[in-house]
Amino acid sequence: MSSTEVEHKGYSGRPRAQSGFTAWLTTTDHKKIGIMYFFTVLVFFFLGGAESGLIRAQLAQAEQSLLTEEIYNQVFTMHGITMVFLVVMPLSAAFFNYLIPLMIGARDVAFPRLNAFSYWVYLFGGIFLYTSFFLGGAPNGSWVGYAPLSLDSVSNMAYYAVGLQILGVSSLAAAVNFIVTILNMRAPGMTFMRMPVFIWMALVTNFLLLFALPIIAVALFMLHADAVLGAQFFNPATGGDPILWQHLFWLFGHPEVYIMILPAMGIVSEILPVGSRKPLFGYAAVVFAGAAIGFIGFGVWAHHMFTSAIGPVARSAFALSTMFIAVPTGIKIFNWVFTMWGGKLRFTTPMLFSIGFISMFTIGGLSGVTHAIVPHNAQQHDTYYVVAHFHYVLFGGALFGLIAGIYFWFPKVTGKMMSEKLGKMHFWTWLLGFNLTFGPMHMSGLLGQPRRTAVLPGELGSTVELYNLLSSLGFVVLFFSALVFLYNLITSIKSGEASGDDPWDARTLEWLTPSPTPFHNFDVIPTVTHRDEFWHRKYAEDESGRAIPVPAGASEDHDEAGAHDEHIHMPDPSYWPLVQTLGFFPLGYGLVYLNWWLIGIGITWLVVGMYGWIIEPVAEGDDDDPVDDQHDATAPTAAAH
Amino acid sequence: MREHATRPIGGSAAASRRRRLRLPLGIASIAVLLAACGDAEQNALDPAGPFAQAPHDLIIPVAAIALFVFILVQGLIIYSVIKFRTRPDDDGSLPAQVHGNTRLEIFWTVIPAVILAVIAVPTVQGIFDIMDEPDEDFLTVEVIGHRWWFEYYYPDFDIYTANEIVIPVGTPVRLEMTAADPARSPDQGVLHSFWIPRLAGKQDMVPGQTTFLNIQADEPGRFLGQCAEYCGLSHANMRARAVAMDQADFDTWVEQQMTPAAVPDEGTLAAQGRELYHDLGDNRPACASCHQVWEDGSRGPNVGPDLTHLFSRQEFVGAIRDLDEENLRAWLLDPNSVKPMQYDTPNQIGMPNLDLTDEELDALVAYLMTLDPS
Amino acid sequence: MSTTEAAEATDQHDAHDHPTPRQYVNIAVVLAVLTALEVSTYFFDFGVIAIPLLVVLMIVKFIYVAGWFMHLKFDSPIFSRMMYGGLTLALVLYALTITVILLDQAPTL
Amino acid sequence: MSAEAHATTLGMDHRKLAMWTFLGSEFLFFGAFVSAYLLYLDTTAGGPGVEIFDIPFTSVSSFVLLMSSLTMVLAHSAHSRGDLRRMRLWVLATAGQGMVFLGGQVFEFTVFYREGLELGGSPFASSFFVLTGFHGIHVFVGILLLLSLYTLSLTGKIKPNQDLKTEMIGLYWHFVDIIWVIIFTVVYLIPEIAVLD
Repeated sequence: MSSTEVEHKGYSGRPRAQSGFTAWLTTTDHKKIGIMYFFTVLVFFFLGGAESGLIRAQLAQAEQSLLTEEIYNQVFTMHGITMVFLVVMPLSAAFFNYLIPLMIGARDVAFPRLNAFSYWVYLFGGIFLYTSFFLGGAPNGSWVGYAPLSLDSVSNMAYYAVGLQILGVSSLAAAVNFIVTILNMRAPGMTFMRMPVFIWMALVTNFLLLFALPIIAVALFMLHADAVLGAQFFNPATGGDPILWQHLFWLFGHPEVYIMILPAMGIVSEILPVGSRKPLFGYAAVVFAGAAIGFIGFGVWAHHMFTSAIGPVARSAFALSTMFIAVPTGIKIFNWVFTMWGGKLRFTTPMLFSIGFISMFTIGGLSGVTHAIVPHNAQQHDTYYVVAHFHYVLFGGALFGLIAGIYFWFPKVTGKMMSEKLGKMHFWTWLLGFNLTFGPMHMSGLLGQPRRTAVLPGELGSTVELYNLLSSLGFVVLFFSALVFLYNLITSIKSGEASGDDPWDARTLEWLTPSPTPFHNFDVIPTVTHRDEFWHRKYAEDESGRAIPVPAGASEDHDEAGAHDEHIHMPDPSYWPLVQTLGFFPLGYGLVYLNWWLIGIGITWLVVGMYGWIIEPVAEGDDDDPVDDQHDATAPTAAAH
Repeated sequence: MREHATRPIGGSAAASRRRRLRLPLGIASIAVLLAACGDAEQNALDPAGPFAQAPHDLIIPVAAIALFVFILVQGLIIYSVIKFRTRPDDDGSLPAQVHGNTRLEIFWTVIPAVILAVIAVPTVQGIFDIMDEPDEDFLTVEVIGHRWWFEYYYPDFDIYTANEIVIPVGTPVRLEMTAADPARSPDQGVLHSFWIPRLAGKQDMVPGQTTFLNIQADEPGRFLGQCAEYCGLSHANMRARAVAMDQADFDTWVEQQMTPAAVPDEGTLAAQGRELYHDLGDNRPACASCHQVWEDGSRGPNVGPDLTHLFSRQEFVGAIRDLDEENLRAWLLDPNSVKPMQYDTPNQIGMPNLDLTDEELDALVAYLMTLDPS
Repeated sequence: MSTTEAAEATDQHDAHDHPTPRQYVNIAVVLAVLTALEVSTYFFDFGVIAIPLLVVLMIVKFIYVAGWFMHLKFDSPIFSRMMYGGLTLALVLYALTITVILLDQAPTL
Repeated sequence: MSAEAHATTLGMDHRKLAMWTFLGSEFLFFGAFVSAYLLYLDTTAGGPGVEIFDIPFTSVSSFVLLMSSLTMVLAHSAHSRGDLRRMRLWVLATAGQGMVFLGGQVFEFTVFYREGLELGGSPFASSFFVLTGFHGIHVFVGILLLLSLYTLSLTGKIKPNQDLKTEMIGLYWHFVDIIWVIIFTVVYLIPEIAVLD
């Protein structure tokens, strides 16, 4: 693209590389950032997986002590933090990055540099958390960080408080960015009710992030103040209320559950119609159910606290709201099933993972309803039954959906197909390993095995021991399955079969662009006249109402490209997101060890970085008003949180 | 056996007995095991009292409904997958492009809502039933969660005990629970959760607040439980026991507990042990600075478990070990190897390593073995 | 350059709709008077109406600043929705939280 | 930027939409602190409680902050008329009032500390200091933004036709002000009156 090679002026030139290592470090391209999110997630996924391997090894037999209690506690805490904050959330962010602009017919997100900022903050926040292993021990107060245990210096929870705060900055910036992108950058004609369901779910998810993150930010600030500065928010000795932490944590934590599952629901809602060659059954219902789940999700947080110090009135109220949320969830499940009904199903790997998603998520949803039976919740709570439940939702749900998305959009990103043979092998071993690992946990929980215990007590009996052994075997299966996936991924990137532009006969706008997607996404911004616009450009209905292919297919837009000499303005690369973000390291360590020098250096670094960002010249030279200038204004505020 | 190699003292006797049973069972009998409720006394599916029975009676129909929905949805998925797969002889035409069906969608919105409304009524009823004070006469026991053991205080009898709560059969027991009081011990108090699955669901214990839980056993027996709210380092080693006795046995037990501990005769090894108990010398903390052996005067709460009638209990160290001479020696010699403690950290919680010589150990164990009311 | 400036100029949506500086000063005077009234509740005994009065004054001041100084009255309704959406959610959630915590302090509830 | 601004779906600038989105979430942020404060009003662990407040003093600094909103909006008004000179004047006036407010807060904190209200003294003290402290940090960030605006308009980086930048910083500033409107009533006046009764 000649139009992206530009004159540089000003005192600090902007980087210009479009390829090579520097290009990745300085990129503001949503596609490159999405890819970086993906590979970073992959690394953290294997780290978190290794931690779960240690857990399963320890619990494979009763009374084992492969790990000491101290190490075990650090490992399960970091497993939770990793999988929630460093794997599932950012993997969704990878999809948001890559797909949102493409699906709404835009050339990038609203604030490309802020987008790069989000990525680097995520990466460094993750690295920051993991350095704790080498600096006196990782957090060991569990991912929910219940006070007052988390206030205690031997719990290393200062790393948790600061690390999650850093990750929160990343997510909050990304949430603002994606909300503005979706609301304000849709292609002409793309009304709300023509948006792909994935975009809807992305919008809801990002609103949930927007409103839930400030709550956890406050909770973490309080925790940090208590643990490091000697404040008294949660200290019962002076009248502080430990239950306040639980409320604040779950006010965030429950929307967080939907933050993790809704993107996967969106992905599945895109893949099922393609795999069934039929439109989504009840688009409006699926969309509204998703939005309803998101917002009712704010009103059910105390169901995580049914055995905590809350009274029967509160328990009853939250039991009711929790049951209520099962209704929109059920709507979605039935709509997905009926999307397949009467279709012509092609069992490609993404379709298999999507069907697996519906099936596994249903199990997680049903065990969720049993939690709402409060009297019995007191038996299930904090046992392996709950561990089974949320793994069915987050692993059988979110992760199955996200993996389906990886297989589905891989050709879009690389122009190559992933091996279907290996993909199916991955799916079946994954399904088997997953159910073998987490299925028995339902039973071991009801038979009395609590979670977060470093030792499986022999006194629970041989049945529980057998279930634990099965779970540990399941981990082995999952591990090999993950290797199959990794092998498939690497070999397909290197030497996968060419996919063509539209390998799945897909429906949404991103397939209108060539694969792999060119730097500027669309030669011409498409004008949208239908929901599933791309499909409607390929098929029309004949007089009897049956769909028939349009002979010209989708090629018209590519042909037109040459005819257009519209000036395409693409965001320039920038060093500043990376450079500024490095300031979180001194700030983070300064806050953990309460070193005012480091804190000062960190804040100065961030402020100087902000100025570098503001006064960075815009390469185009048409005005020196960077597109994402505004975010310089919120960046320090976000950093201050 | 491996666990004996890695855990020097081995588990409780009950646990070892069961472990010996495990090997012959093998993988072949999975089907049988899946059907069985298991052989554990910590089983939520095998209620032994009304406060565990009521939730159980509530969950069974809900589980049945869930199972029905599960079969329905999975059946629909499997049917669709088989019926609507693309067949090899497919002509490549598109299927009918159905966009939705409002009537169907209303149907699967309303039906679940109705089912849930039906479930909601007994749920709310059950919440109040289980949490309210029992109607009949009940026994009150105060429970305090420490890192990492449970303490019980019977206000009616002024009895302190640890790890094992002794209750009369057929009588509701209302537990008034809290977590360690910082005024009393270096443990600032963290959340714990009291859970004896066969007697009731769990209830968290919160420092600075009182929470309540009703339990009742309808048969004599030893019911297992453990702390169910993550409470730090030795959370896994914080077990609970409920010992249910017939009223007569219970009365005897109360009487024993209300008797002061016997003082060993002068000149015996146990008497030496008693002196060491009060003063170890060499700037080592004395047992008596944290524990209590009530001989006369008033009883009061203390930092560590009350030892007055230590050997009226079957297990110790957070109920992870059988109480016998061998285990007691191992514990006194190196507590951290039995149950990790935080005495040397800023928290200063738990049993310190007292650097006992062999003679001191002999004397102390001899003394502790005399603390037996029977 | 000139095309950009022209674009920028039209981009400043409807500058003519904005209040005049005189109107802003009038608003500020109203705000000052309301604040004086608020502070007077500290010096004079307003009895039972003091607290409701303070709440009303707070809301009025809030709406004046948001409506006039932040232009919500004149701008796209989506901005109002963002602002009052966040505010409403915060009010509902935190009111519920406080209720739940206070309920627990009465052990029978 | 301008080309894209015209192409936006809702017809408004990305940056303004982003700012409002962000401000919407800030209510959840301050709301949590205010809730903690309200819960801990009486939890003073024997230390000072709300009676320590000096209402006349806080009233003055609150008034200064409120009036800074006027100068802020006048700065934007001047900028939208392309009058950079007057805009700079009002921006400086706003930042100055912000500094007066912050100075007042620092003074107030010092006095409270001397009178025994310390961060680690009680949940009440913690929640008071952290709530008002975070508001202070917001004011401080606002002052930084205003001073940047001032400097960049001198260097020509901010042009007469770019009043959106002043408007954005103004939105942030007014937001910080209305949060104080709430804090002044809910944190200071109402508890104080309730105690006096």
